[in-house]
Amino acid sequence: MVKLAEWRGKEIFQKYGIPTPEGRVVRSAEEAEKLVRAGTVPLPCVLKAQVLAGGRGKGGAVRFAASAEEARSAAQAILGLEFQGEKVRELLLEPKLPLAKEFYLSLTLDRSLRLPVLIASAQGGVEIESVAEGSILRLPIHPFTGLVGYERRRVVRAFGLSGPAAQSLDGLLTRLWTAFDREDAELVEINPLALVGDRIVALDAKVIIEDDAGFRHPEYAELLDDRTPLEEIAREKGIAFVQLDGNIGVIANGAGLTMATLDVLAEFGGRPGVFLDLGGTDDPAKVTEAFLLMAKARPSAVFLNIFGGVTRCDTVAKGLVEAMRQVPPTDRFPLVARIRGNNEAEGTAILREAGVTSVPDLKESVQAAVKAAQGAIAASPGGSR
Amino acid sequence: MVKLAEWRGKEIFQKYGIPTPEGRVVRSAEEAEKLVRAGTVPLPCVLKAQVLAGGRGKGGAVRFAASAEEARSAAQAILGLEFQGEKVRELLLEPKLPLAKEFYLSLTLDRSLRLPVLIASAQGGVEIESVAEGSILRLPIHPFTGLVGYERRRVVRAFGLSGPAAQSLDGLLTRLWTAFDREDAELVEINPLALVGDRIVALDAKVIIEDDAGFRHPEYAELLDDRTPLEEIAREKGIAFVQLDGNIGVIANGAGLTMATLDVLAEFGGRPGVFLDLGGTDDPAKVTEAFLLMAKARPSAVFLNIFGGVTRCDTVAKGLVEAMRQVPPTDRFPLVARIRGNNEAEGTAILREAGVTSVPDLKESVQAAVKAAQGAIAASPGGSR
Amino acid sequence: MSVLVDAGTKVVVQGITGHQGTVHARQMKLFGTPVVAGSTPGKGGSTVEGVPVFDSVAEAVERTGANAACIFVPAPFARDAYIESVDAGIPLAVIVTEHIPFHDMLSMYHYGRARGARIIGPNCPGIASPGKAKVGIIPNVVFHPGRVGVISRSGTLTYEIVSGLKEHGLGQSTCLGLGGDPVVGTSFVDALPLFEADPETDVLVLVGEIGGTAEEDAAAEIRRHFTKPVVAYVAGRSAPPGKRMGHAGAIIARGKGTAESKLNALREAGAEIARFPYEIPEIAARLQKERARR
Amino acid sequence: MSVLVDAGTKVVVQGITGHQGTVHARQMKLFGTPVVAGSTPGKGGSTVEGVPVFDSVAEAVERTGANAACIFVPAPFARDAYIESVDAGIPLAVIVTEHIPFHDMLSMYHYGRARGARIIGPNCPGIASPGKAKVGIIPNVVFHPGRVGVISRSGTLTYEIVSGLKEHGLGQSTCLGLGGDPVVGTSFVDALPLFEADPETDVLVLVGEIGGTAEEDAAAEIRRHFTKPVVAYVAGRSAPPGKRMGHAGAIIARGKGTAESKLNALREAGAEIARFPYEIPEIAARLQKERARR
Repeated sequence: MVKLAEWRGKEIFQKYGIPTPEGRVVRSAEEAEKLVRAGTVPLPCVLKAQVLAGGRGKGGAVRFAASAEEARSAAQAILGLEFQGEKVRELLLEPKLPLAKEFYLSLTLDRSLRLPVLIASAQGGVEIESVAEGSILRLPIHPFTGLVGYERRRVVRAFGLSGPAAQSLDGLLTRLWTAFDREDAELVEINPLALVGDRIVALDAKVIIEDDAGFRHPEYAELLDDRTPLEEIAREKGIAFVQLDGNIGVIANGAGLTMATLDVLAEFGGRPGVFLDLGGTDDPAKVTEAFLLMAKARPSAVFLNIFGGVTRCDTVAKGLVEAMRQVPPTDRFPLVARIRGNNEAEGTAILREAGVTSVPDLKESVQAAVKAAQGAIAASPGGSR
Repeated sequence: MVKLAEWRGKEIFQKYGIPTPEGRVVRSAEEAEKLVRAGTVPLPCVLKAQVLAGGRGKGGAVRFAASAEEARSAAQAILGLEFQGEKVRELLLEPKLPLAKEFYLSLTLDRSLRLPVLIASAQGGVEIESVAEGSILRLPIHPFTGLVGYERRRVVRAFGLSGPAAQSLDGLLTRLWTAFDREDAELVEINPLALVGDRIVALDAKVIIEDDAGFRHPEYAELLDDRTPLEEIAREKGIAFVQLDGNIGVIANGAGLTMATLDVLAEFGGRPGVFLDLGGTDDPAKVTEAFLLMAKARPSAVFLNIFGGVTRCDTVAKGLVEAMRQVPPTDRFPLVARIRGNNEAEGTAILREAGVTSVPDLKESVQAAVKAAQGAIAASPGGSR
Repeated sequence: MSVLVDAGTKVVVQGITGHQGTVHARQMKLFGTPVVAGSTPGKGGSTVEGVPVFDSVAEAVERTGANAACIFVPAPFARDAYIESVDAGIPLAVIVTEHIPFHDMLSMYHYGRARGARIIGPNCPGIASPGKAKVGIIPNVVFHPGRVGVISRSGTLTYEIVSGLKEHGLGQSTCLGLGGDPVVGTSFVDALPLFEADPETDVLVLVGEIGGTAEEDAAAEIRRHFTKPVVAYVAGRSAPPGKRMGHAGAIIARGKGTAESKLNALREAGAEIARFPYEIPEIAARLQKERARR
Repeated sequence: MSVLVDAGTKVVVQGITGHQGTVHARQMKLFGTPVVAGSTPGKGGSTVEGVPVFDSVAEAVERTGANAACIFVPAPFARDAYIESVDAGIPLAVIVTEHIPFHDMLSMYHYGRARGARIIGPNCPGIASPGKAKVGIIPNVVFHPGRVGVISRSGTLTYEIVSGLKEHGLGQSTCLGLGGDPVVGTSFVDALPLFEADPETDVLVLVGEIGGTAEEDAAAEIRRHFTKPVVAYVAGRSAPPGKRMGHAGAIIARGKGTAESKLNALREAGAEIARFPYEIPEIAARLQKERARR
């Protein structure tokens, strides 16, 4: 998923005609002061840290200013703050609009219904989780009809609007649907959506684009996700790679098997440090790359658990053997392998030749991996050849 | 229906990215000569009369020119020609492209399937009616999916294209579908569609927009249809009005009843001159307007045949009586009326008070109207009070 | 049993607060149809002709159990109104509104179909089963209960014909006005099996128009699956080619959809042809008698 | 009888000329499934693994009577490929392709449903009934005919579990891998009634994952309508919140979709819970015995 910074989300809103405050992105306190002094951003104004993490308001990363000096010092205070490891490098500087009311609005997917769902609440500006379920409107939208009139009217009624404000919301709803649909969004969320005079304005923008739709949206290819640097490298190579806080590296194929492996590992006292889902691949080179990536994460031991389907056992074994040849001496680690399924015999033979034993039983193999990480034994020479 | 002139159709094509020759519209021979001399339109070029009627090619309204002088004289020859009563006032001046192959392509509605249908033939540049049914491809398109890949591939295969030309056609097909859908078209037709080098280019454009979608397309409101001036006035007033070559004016409500009335009229020797379908109305003023419009067409007699549904008999009677009061003495004509259905008694009473007798039997009333038109009797004082 | 509507039909009128909506809600009630609800956004809580009005169709259904919609909403909003009725779970909608763009009708038709809902119309008189229920705008005065079914693409011509049947003492089982627009929710082909299955219909009157191929399609269906006697009339035999006859898309183009083509197809399928509307009752009466004798 | 596939299943492989398509066409044949056709635009007339290749699915259906599709077409073209199979009249498609945008899946799912067609997947192992037919990519080696049904959101984990069943001497009736994507064509809720109705299934193994509410929905369905014994395993109990576990959209957000929530729901619905994959065979064996005794 590609989470967009607020200002990028607002850029998309503008593209679809959804009103937002006229803001500017700044990267320094001087810039903020200058823009206010020049009248480019009128006073009073608001400065908002452009980070993907939540909790900006409580964390002091959203501040108001009534003068250019205040804007400067507010910017200074926010820039350099850290949110869940993410440093604030950009601010969004916007006029503080005189709002009469705040609402909540979002579009996302309802997996059970297999329909997009519009979520609306007349209580905006607060965490939607804190709003009573009864005062939240959920409208499933059929992809063949889009958001139709009676659905938009239900939102208008829930928000208690009439006249030009109702018309403004009606138009915004259609545009928000179009944006969600055309941008292949997983989520578009406006909180708060505000009534300013008789216009409805999106004061915030949270937009998440679906990774898988990337082929339709080269414009998002460059955008960072909330990944660590190693995770980023993995992404580029098409490998799912997640860093946790333990010391055992887990390589498996398929999300379910990976998770089940972690479950068993936890049961026997192992702490996963990195896990890496090979997905479906038939290319030994990809396996080699994955393995080398794992080596970079410096695990105490690696547990490889492969059940061959699309990914055949011999492919994995070949890639693994090649990786073991390439791993630099400094990065070597003990390895426990378990390969089952398609071409199991061929794969096992290749591993055996390289001096690696496949432990067919899941419980036994996990126990071996935990022991290996504890330094008790190097279950196999791994990268130590 | 709003038939668009070729150049307007090509404007729409360009809006959707469908390649067309780069042409100019000219209204005089001088203009044509100038554009060619200035190199704005390169030589050799083609000059095409911008009329809505068919048969331009055979009628000498499409000519080629290899020099500015030839362009001038060709323009002179075409301007002022008449096609089915339509004078040529505009020419489209385009470069004559070196085409390798001509195809036929259109999108229209299949009423039986309730689906848009793509019609394609590798034999373009000729009347599609003359092409053998077996060499015409008909692909129904589902509105929920649009024109999908395998359907586009069928057209590419039918046209025998590959490589860049195939890609060019594939893109054009998607764009043509989008144009048909977004512009609320009844018909988009390209004949010929040409292979020029390895690009596919629309050499002609026939676009018909649906009247009823006018509320979504104010941009077409001004465009003329193939109506006579009185028909045009009627259209503005929301009355269906058609001029024929007989002498009896027929006012009825509903297309079916109007046609059935003409059928009976013809059976008894009557010749309809104008017919006017009130449609569904509940406004006496609209009836009055319709009647006054009918008076302008100077019928020998008028036959009014109303079956009251949405249009109630008393509404029609009131409007009729008011119209009879307003018709100037010079425009008066004999009138035969038949009003049945909703509020028949009230309507009949209003007419009787104004001196008009409603003849309830269809056959009898038609016979009376035919006689009235023959001048044998004025069945009722009509507009003669 | 009758076709599509019966004594259990409960109507919600969408757009009841408009002039046409109000007039015809009253007429449907006078016909004896339970008009249980109306809907007009923003007018919830009011009453029209004694019928409670709701802001949405969903509320109307929840509170009144409405199971058929009669739609009078103006063309630009008709698509939304129909989708609202489908989403509210209403399986049958009569759309009276005219001038709905056919592109809208395409999406309405296929959406409804995917959800198991049926449209009659648009731009149609609707459906009536004398003595049972009426959804639409066919004038009440023309009906009489009986055993002749009527399917028609026309509006007022249908009233003319049904009125003629009544005057000749022929009552109707169900009378269905399909509408003559380019895209209709229910066509002759869709309607024929319903009348075939209806034990209350002995004879069918089929009223067509020039333009399109609906009558040719109907002929094919009659030949294959329809066993009851049919009398057919096709309006527009004398209409000039190339001109549009009224609002509906009745255009003769390229020799297809002509009266001849339709009449020949119907005749070959075994239908008796009426040359004029006033010939229909006699033929229908004769066919009914012949059927009774068998 | 088995679930969705049987001895009458005839498969067309869409994208058969690609590497995966070729490999798995061969595997399906080795399983004993009649792979009657392949389709790849522009490759019509060729042969892959002895299977005739057609330019279009429609041709494949016309010439071979294929009635199930197995789709290996790359994600950007998967929507088109599926619509092609639906339009060709194929009622069942297993979509193996991963990374299909869910917006595409929404339109595929609802289009198929409107036309009476079913999707299994995407990003799924497919379906197999040992001794009858396999459509998809589940390794042949893991199966053994028997009376345990398996429904799973996972791929390789399913193979692991089916393999475990086999090693414990438990054969399978039908094994169905739903895929773990945000939008799947067939969910637990859709699949449960099929296994309920299948006379060849005695016991059901349900394999879930954290994320979404598919298991909670399944629990509700089991409680209401499912009468056979169920053993359930949910993967990801120890997965850290907020991190995406692999390619599928398995995200724990806001306390919904946790392993706890799912396990509780399933337990309350009467399912027996396996804490680890290797506990499943024993529990399944016991449940089967208990059922036999009743």
